[in-house]
Amino acid sequence: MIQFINVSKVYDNGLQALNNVNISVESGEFVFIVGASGAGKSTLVKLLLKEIEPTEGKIIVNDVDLSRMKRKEIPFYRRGIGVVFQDFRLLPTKTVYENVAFAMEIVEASRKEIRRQVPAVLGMVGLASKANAYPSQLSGGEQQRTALARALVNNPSILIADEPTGNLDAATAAEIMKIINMINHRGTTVIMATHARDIVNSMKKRVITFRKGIVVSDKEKGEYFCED
Amino acid sequence: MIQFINVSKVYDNGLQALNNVNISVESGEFVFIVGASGAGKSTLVKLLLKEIEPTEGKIIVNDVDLSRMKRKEIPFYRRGIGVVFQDFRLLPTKTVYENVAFAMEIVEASRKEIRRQVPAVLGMVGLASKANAYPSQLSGGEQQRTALARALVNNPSILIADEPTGNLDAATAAEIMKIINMINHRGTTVIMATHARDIVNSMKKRVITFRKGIVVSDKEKGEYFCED
Amino acid sequence: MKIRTWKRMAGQGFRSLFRNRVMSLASISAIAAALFVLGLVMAVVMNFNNIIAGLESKVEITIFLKTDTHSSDIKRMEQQIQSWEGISEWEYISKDEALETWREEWGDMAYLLDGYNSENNPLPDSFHIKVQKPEFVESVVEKASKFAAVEKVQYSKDVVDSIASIASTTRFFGMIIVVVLIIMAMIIIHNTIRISVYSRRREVNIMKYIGATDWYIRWPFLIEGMALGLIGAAISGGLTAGVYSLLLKRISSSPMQGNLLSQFQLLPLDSILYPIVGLFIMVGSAVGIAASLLSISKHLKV
Amino acid sequence: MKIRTWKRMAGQGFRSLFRNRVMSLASISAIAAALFVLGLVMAVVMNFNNIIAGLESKVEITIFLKTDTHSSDIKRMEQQIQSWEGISEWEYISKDEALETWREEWGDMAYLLDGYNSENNPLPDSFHIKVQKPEFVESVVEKASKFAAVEKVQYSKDVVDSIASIASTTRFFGMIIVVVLIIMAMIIIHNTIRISVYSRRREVNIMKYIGATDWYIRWPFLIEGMALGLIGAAISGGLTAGVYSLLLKRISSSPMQGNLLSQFQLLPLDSILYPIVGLFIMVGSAVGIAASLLSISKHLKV
Ligand SMILES: Nc1ncnc2c1ncn2[C@@H]1O[C@H](COP(=O)(O)OP(=O)(O)OP(=O)(O)O)[C@@H](O)[C@H]1O
Ligand SMILES: Nc1ncnc2c1ncn2[C@@H]1O[C@H](COP(=O)(O)OP(=O)(O)OP(=O)(O)O)[C@@H](O)[C@H]1O
Ligand SMILES: [Mg+2]
Ligand SMILES: [Mg+2]
Repeated sequence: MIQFINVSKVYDNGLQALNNVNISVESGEFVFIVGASGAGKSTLVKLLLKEIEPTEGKIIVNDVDLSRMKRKEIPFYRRGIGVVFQDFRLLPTKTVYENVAFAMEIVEASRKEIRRQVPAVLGMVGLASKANAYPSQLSGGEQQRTALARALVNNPSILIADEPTGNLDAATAAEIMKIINMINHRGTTVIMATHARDIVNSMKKRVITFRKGIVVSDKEKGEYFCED
Repeated sequence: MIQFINVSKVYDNGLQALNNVNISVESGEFVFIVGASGAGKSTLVKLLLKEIEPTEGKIIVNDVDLSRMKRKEIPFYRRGIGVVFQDFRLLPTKTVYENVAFAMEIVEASRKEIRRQVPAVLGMVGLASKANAYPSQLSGGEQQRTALARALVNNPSILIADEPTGNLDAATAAEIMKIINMINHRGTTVIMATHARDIVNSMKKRVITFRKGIVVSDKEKGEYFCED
Repeated sequence: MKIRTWKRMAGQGFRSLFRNRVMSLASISAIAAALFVLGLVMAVVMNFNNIIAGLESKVEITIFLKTDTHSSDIKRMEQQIQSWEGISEWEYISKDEALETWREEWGDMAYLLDGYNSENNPLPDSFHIKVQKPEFVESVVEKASKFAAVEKVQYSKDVVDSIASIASTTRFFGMIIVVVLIIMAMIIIHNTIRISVYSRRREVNIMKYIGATDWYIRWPFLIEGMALGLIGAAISGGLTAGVYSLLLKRISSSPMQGNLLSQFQLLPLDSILYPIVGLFIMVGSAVGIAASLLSISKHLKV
Repeated sequence: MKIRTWKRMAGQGFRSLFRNRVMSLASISAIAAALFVLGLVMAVVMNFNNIIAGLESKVEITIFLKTDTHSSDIKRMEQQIQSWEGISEWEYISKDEALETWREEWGDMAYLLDGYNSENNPLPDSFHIKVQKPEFVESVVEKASKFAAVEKVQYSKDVVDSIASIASTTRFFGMIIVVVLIIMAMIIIHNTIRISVYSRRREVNIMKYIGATDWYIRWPFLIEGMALGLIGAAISGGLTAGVYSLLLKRISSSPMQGNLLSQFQLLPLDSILYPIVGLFIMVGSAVGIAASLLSISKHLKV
C-alpha cells in the first residue's frame, strides 16, 4: 500500500511542483498518472523513490514512513521497486544484457540466476536480438524497452513507469502494455505516468489527473481528460 | 530539395538499418516519417545531418552531394538545418536560454540579435518562464520544447524533428504541431519522424512509412498504417 | 557480501581501469612522477646521510703530550682513553713515528726536515682519537685537557661544525621537499580519482536509484584507486632503480675513481631500493584508497 | 572571426576553468608539481655550475725556478706568461715572500722554521698561475716547462680531473632528470586536458551537429589549456621562489658561514628566478596549447 498524505514539493528555485497531494494506492492496483507537461508526474515518481524529499507531508509505503527511513535501508527499499525512468538512465558503457544483469548483480544474484532470468526478460520486451548492443547503438524505443527489462528483472512488488511508451510506435506500445498488464495480474502494483491517451482510454484502469501539481481528478476506470 | 538515391546503411555490427531507400522531398514540403521502433527513422535523420555516412547510395541536398562535401563546409551545411534530436542533446551546464542562445553564438550572431530572437522563440514554444532553468530542472516535455526552440532559432531552411512530441501531453503536442505547421507555411521544409498516430492522421500531410529499413509506402495526405 | 560479489567488484575495478584508459593513464603517471621524484630525493638524502656518517667517523682529536712524558704515564692515559664514551678509534703515535710520517707526507719538500733526527726531533708524542659522533668531541676534549702531561689538545672545530650543519641542512630541506611532493602527489591522485568518479557519476547515480548499497558502489572505486597507486608505485620504483643504477655505473666508471671523491662511496642499489619501494607501495596504495573514499563520498549523498 | 566571438571564446575558456573546478585543479597541480621539481633541479644545477665555475678558476699552476735565477730572466718570463692564452691570474712570489707565507701558515708549528732566514732560505722563487678553465692547464704546463730557468712545474691533476668530472656528471644527471620530468609533465598535462575534453565530449558533439566550425570548438580549449599551463607556472614559480629564498635565509644564518663551506656562495634569488620562471611560462603554455590541440583532435572527427 502506497499513501501520499498532504504532500507538497517546492523545488529549490521556488517552483511548486506538487501541491497538497493525497493519494492512496492499494497493493496490486494499476494506476495511471496523467497531466500536461510539467504537471508534476515525474516529481511524484522521484518522491516515491526517495530521490528527493517532500517539502511537506508524508509518504508511507508498506507501512514505512519514507522520511523516517534510515540511510542504510534505502537501497533495500528501492530493490522492491522497479522503475522505468523517463530519461531511461541506461549505462552507456554496458551492453543491453549487462545493463539488465547489473540490476541483478546489485542484489547479489547468482550467476546462474542471472543467466536464466536476463534473457527471459529481454525476450519478453522483444530485445533478445539486441542483447549485445550498447545503448548508443539502439533506437529510442529499444532503449525504452531495455529500461523496462531492467525494471522487471528483479520481480519488484511495485513497478513505476514514467512514460514507458513515449518513444514507441502504436504496435510496440500495445505489446509493452500487454506485458505491464500481465505483471500487474501477477500481483505487482503498477504506477504509470503517461501522455498516451489511446492507451489510458483503452485500459479502463484508475486514472489520477494532475494539473499544475494538484490532483484534479481520481477515478476508477477513468478516461484521459483533455483539458482544452 | 532533398534526395535519397538508393541509400543503404549497414552499421558496424552488421545491422542493416536502411535498405535501398529512394526519397525525394521538395523545398517547402512537410513529410512524416513513420514506422515501428527500430525501423530506421533516426538513421535517416543522422544520414541527412552527415552524422554518419551511407554504406551505399547518394544523398543530395540543394544540389550538393553530401559525400562530396568538404570537411570545412559541413558546419555551414548544418547551420541550414534545424534538428530536434530524439534524445534532445541539451547542454546540461547551460540554462534553457543559454542552450538556445548558444546555437546563435555559433553562427556569430550579435548580442542584440540574440537578445531579441531567443526570448521570442522561447515564448513561441511556451517556455518563457523557464528561461533560467537548467535541463535537469525541466520536465521531459519542457526539455523537448527547449530542443525545438534551439532548432528554430536560426530560421533554418530545413527542420528535422525526431519524435518532437514523444514526451508531450496531447494539448501541448497539438500546440507544438501548430508551431511546426506555421514554420512550414513560412517556407521551411519539415521532416518529422514520429509514432503519434493521432497527429499524423489529423495533419493530412505526406507520410513515408518504413518497415525494417525499407520504404513500404509513400503517400500524399497519407495515414499512419498500423501493421498489426 | 558474497564471494561472487567480491569477484565482480574486483573485475569492475580493473575493467574500469581499462575502460577509462585516459584517466587511468593520467592518474598513474601523476603517481609515478610524484613517487619518482620522492624516490630521487630519498636516494640523495640516504646517500648524504651515508656520506655524513662516513665523515662523522673521520673527526679526529689530537692530544699533544709534553716533552719527556714518562712511558708509565702514557700507559695510564691509554687505559683511561679506552674507557671514554663515544670513542671509535684511538692510536698512540710517538714523536719518532710522527717525524717519519712527516717525511713521507712532505715528499718533494722533505729535504726541509733533513736537519732533524731522533736526537733533536722537535715534534711531540701524541694520541689520535676518532669519535663515533660529533657530539662526543666536546666531552673528549674536556677530559683530555685534564691530564697533567698534556701540552695541547687540537681538533678541527670547523670540520665538526660544518659536518653537523650539512647533515641538518640536508635533512631539513630533504624533508621540506619530500613533504611538498607528498602533498602534491596526494592532490593529484585525489583529483584524478575524483575525475574518475566524476566521469562515472551518472553510473553511480543510476546504481543508487536501482538499489545498490553504498559499499557496493564504493568498493570498485577503492580497488581501482589502490590499483592505480600500486601500478604508479611499480613504475616509479622501476624508474628510480633504473636511474640510480645508471648513476652507479656512471660513477664507478668515471675518472674520479681513485681521487678525492672516491671516499664518497655511493650506497649500493639494494640498500636504497628496498626502503624506497616499501614507501612507494605504502604511499601509493594508501593515497589511492584515501583518495577514492574522499572522492566517492560526495556522490553517494542521496 | 568577429571580435564578439573571440570575447565569447575567452569567456567560455575561463568559465569552463571554473565550472570544471575538479579537473582544473588536477591539471594545475600536476603542472605546478612538475614545474616545481623542474625548478628545484634547475636551481641545483645552476648552483652546481656556479660552484664549478668558482672551483675551476681556483686551479693553480706553480712554477718553481732554479736557485739564483737572474732577475732579468724573471722579467722576461713575466712578459711571456702574460701573453699566454687562458691565464686568468698570475703572481710572482720570491723565496723570501714564500718563507714569510710559510711562517704565517704554519702558525703554532712555525718554530720548526726558526732555523731559516734569507741567507739559508731553502725555498725557491716561484710563479703562481690561475687559468680560466681546466682545459688550459695542459698547454700552460707545457709552455712553462720549456723555460730554461724552471726547476719544476707543479699542479694538482687530481683537482682538475675531479672538477671536470663533477661538472659533467652533474650536468649529465641534471639533464636526465629534467628530461624525465618534462616528459612526465607533458603526459600529465596532456592527459588532464584530454580528460577535460572528454568530460565535455557531449558538448563538443552537440556543437558539431548544430553547425559549429572546428576552430570555434577548438579555441576555448586552447585558451583553457594555456590558462591552466600559465596558472600552474605561476604557482610553481611562487613555490620555487619561496623554497629557494627559505634555503638562502637558512644558509646565511647557519653556523657554516665563515667556515670551509662559505666559499660555496649560493646564487641570489634573482639570477635563479628569471630564467626558471621564463622556462616555466614557455613550457607551461606550450604544453597546455599542444595538449589541447592533441586532445581535441580526436573528438572533432566527424
Ligand atoms: N530539479 C528541479 N528544479 C526545479 N524545478 C524542477 C526540477 N525538476 C522539475 N522541475 C519543475 O517542476 C515541474 C514539474 O516537473 P515534472 O518533471 O514533475 O513534470 P512532468 O509532469 O513529469 O512533465 P513531463 O510530462 O513533461 O515529463 C516542471 O515545471 C519542472 O520545470
Ligand atoms: N550506432 C549503431 N550501431 C549499430 N546499430 C544501430 C546503431 N544505431 C541504430 N542501430 C540499429 O539500427 C536500427 C534502426 O535504428 P533507428 O535509430 O534508425 O530506429 P528508429 O526508427 O529511429 O526507432 P525508434 O522509433 O525506436 O527511435 C535499430 O535496430 C538499431 O538497433
Ligand atoms: Mg516527466
Ligand atoms: Mg529513433
